[in-house]
Amino acid sequence: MSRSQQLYEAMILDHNKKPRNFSVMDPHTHSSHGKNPLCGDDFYVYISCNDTEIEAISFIGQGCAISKSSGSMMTEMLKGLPIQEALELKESFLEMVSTDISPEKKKSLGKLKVFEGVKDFPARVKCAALVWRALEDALGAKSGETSTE
Amino acid sequence: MSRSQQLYEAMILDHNKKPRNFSVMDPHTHSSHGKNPLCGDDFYVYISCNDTEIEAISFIGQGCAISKSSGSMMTEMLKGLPIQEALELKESFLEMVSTDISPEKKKSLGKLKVFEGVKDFPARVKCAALVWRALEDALGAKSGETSTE
Amino acid sequence: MLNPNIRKQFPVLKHIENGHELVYLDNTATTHKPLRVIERMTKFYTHQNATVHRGVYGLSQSATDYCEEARKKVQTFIKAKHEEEIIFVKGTTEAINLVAESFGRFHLKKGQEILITEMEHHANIVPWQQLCIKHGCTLQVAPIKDNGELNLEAWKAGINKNTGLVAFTHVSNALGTTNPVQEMCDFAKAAGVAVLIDGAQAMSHIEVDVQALNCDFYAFSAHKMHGPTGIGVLYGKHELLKIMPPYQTGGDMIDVVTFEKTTFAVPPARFEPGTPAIAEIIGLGETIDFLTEIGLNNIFHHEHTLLNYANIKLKEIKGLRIIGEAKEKNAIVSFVLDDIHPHDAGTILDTEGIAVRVGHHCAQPLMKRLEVPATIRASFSMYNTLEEVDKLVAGIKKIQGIML
Amino acid sequence: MLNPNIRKQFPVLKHIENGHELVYLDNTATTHKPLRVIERMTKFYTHQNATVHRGVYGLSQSATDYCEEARKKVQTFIKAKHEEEIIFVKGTTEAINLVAESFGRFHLKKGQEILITEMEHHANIVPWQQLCIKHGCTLQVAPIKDNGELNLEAWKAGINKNTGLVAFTHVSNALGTTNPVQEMCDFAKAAGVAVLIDGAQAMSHIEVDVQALNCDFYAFSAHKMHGPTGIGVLYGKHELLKIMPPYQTGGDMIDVVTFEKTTFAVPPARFEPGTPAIAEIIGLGETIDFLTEIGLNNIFHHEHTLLNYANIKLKEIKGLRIIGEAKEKNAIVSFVLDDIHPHDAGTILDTEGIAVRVGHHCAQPLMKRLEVPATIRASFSMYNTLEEVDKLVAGIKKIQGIML
Ligand SMILES: Cc1ncc(COP(=O)(O)O)c(C=O)c1O
Ligand SMILES: Cc1ncc(COP(=O)(O)O)c(C=O)c1O
Repeated sequence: MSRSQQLYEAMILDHNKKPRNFSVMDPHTHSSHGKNPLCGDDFYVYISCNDTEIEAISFIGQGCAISKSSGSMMTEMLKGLPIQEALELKESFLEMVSTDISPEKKKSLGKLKVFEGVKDFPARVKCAALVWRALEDALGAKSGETSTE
Repeated sequence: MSRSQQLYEAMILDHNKKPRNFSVMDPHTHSSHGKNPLCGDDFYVYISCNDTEIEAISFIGQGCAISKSSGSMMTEMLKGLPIQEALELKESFLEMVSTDISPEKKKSLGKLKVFEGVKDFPARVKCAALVWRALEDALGAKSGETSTE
Repeated sequence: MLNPNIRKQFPVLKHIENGHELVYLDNTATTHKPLRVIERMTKFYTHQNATVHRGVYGLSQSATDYCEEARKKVQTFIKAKHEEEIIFVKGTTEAINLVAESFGRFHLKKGQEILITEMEHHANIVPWQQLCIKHGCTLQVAPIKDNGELNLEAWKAGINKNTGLVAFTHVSNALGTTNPVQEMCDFAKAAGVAVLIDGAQAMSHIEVDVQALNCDFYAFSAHKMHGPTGIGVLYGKHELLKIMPPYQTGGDMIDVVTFEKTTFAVPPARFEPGTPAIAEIIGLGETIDFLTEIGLNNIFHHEHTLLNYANIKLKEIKGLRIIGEAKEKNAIVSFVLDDIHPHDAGTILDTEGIAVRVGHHCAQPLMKRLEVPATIRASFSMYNTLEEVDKLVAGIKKIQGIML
Repeated sequence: MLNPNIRKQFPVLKHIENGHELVYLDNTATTHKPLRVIERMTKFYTHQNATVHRGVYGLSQSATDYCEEARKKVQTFIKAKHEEEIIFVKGTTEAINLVAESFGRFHLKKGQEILITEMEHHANIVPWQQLCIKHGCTLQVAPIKDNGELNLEAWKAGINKNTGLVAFTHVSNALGTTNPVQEMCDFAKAAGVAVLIDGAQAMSHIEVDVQALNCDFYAFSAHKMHGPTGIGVLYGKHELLKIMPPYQTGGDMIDVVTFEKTTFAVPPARFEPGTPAIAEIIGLGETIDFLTEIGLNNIFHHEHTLLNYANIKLKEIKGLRIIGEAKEKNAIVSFVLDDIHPHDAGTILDTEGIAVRVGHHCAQPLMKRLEVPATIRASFSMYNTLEEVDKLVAGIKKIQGIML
């Protein structure tokens, strides 16, 4: 398997071609716009949550295979999760795509592990991180815009 | 004789210590202010001339040995000279301090030949030239300021 | 084609990227430097280092001479009339900022228009926008055609009695389009309008004759013409430079300073405050010698052979669309692949050792106009080969194999 | 004293000037570069050359990493809190211009005062004068004492409720005076006034801790600290940088560009438009490693041993007067000779292979204050020796022999 095939795992390619939860969600309780002006990645993340839990989540926009599949799998994973857990998952994900992490943490990421290869492509870390940063922003104090540049 | 002794000929040192025609001349028909901001050389040249001839000439100011002795010897040489000849002498002088010139031209410069060594000191050419540039300026269309930087 | 031995002047081409010998096709972003340029700078730093302008001592005098020789080389290279018309700056970006500030502030009046084109690099857009905000001018944008050529008629129609300055690129970095700069200059100058040309992508690829062009300003960067980083040139007509106020101020550009008032030196010193980029200026001079020895015509021919071959080969690939097919082009090919994002393409090419540029190429408005978020761009230089074009084509097929 | 083997890092010191081995005493103008700095840049150009920021390919990624590592090295070296506070510029001159324009335009109000000192370099005078002209501020100048020290009481008295900014030099290039910068910063910050320090002559000679100083801006040039030409640094407090508008505009400092509007990136990118001086930034990083390994304390001790020895030896010469005898000084000695113009002295020293600086040292107002048209200045660095001081003394005697 070549280096690029390691990055572009079958699951990533599948989510890129058929992104899940790929739509505007209106109404929503939280949202954010994440963009990466340098390469043109540009996504909106929509969340509906009650005090503790993410009830629904979707995303829409355009970008590379890494950013789009990252959005698709993020929405799949987070639906129904307690907000606290979602934020922990985000932390672990961001850690995994930029450095080596412990086997336990990796395990907690479930199928998101397919993004492990990203850490060997420093220029692409921000692609994988984009929707997660938008999530962080949406759930954080300010709901607004975010950028990974 | 060392290189620096070649530059600082006895005659130059003498004119530096006892500059001739070193005074303001008032009234005068032409004047110019020549300065070299980088090293602080700063001289005024005053000329009284009729239609064709330099009747009187003086200079005043402060500067290094090369610029001051150049002013002193210039005024000595030019007094009573037809304007045309003065300008020719100026041309020959400026040529001599920056490049090799023909023996005839050199001869025409008389005792100004002591400035020949200047051409081996490119940083000092502008010192030797300063008062001559002021002369050119004074006799030229505009009487005003000149600078060799 | 040029003798392939020329590659020996560029050891970086032997760099191994991901197990493959580097195929460097990002010459539009920056070019590689020949050994003789690197060696010239090393020699200066190692044996000749000193500051310029001020020293009475020999070392400083020589450094000054080297820099002034470099200025003369630039003058000759772009056929400027006076060496005082050559101003050393950081690069194209600074050159354009200098003109926007110094010429713009004092010679453009409120209500006047500045005409640019839809294909400009951000460096030739944003400084004018800022100027417009500060001085109440309006930015006008001439459209391009779908093939990436300037719509020349629309551009001409964009010039009117309110136009204070036109600024356009000689060669588009994103599309490769070579503009009809002579015709544009003739037209603008006939209308009495000041002209700035962004020459970042022209230098070392095509001959430039600023006197024939009759442009007022011409800007370029050394690092894009096989010269060092940190240095570039603003050419300006002497008659303008001499009435323009200084841009940055400080040492070496002054005549007399008192706390009350400062009078400024004549150009080029007026526009070169502070200690210049001495080693880089000397390196640029050496670069020009190098280019002159090879001959711009030979470079042009070599690069266009590559361009033509790439055009043929790339068009054979299904699902590939070339963006920008102007009749007159430099050796730059921008393209997109169906259903594949340029960023993914770039990453996969990198794993094959092929360096291309993907993104908006600092030309976001152009990308918007062309309705693509980004493109993949391959750009060629004197050291590229036909085999490298083949490798690019194979790389693209590999991308499609993985992604589709 | 430092191990004399250090001279091996500086082959230019073996240069033969007029039959004599070079005695380089013009370190205030520019310093020589150690081999390892030169080699680092050569290596980059020869094997690692690529542009930064934008490439998806490995070579460009590495170039970006090298530059960002250099930024971190600068941060550590001057003890800044955040790496975003380090902005790469051309040099001290550009750094001060940037602050005058970007901070000055938007944070200084009409009628406010800018306080400088009588000992400033033109680079720390003229940009403020220009700012005052443009924005209706007033330039105030704090006096110095006859011994070349700042009149600290007068300076403090010069700060009032209208003072918008104080700008002063850390070390005077013309006199060697080291200002009490900590006390000055404490006083100015207590009064709520913004502070810019011109650090051109401090770097590589004394330790700088911008957080302890609590200054808002600190400017310096690499070429004066044994680094390359064409690169320098502006340190700015993040809280200020992040609200300051851009200075120059172009590529790589933008967020989104449309023809209608541009939004700008966060610092440091906002202040670094265009392709940076990549090789020079990397060279600066290597310079800092070099300096850190030698140790600034060791350099300080070495240079001050030379200064003390020079002071003793020069004072023994009849007809020599030292200009500037502040208690706290860097290793810079300015002097004049009775009845001998500094320019003639410089020329004669040059014929002996001794490189000193003569002139006004880009400090015309200071020369006026001291009532000298120019001075002769010898400045010492880590590679100078006691024997070189002896050669200077012998050279001065030779001057007097010829001229008097
Ligand atoms: C005190 C001081 N400030 C500013 C400068 C200007 O530095 P640069 O010419 O590198 O911009 C110098 C150097 O001459 C200096 O000595
Ligand atoms: C057409 C064009 N203009 C301007 C620039 C800016 O040049 P630099 O980054 O060297 O200032 C570039 C380079 O990216 C360019 O391609």
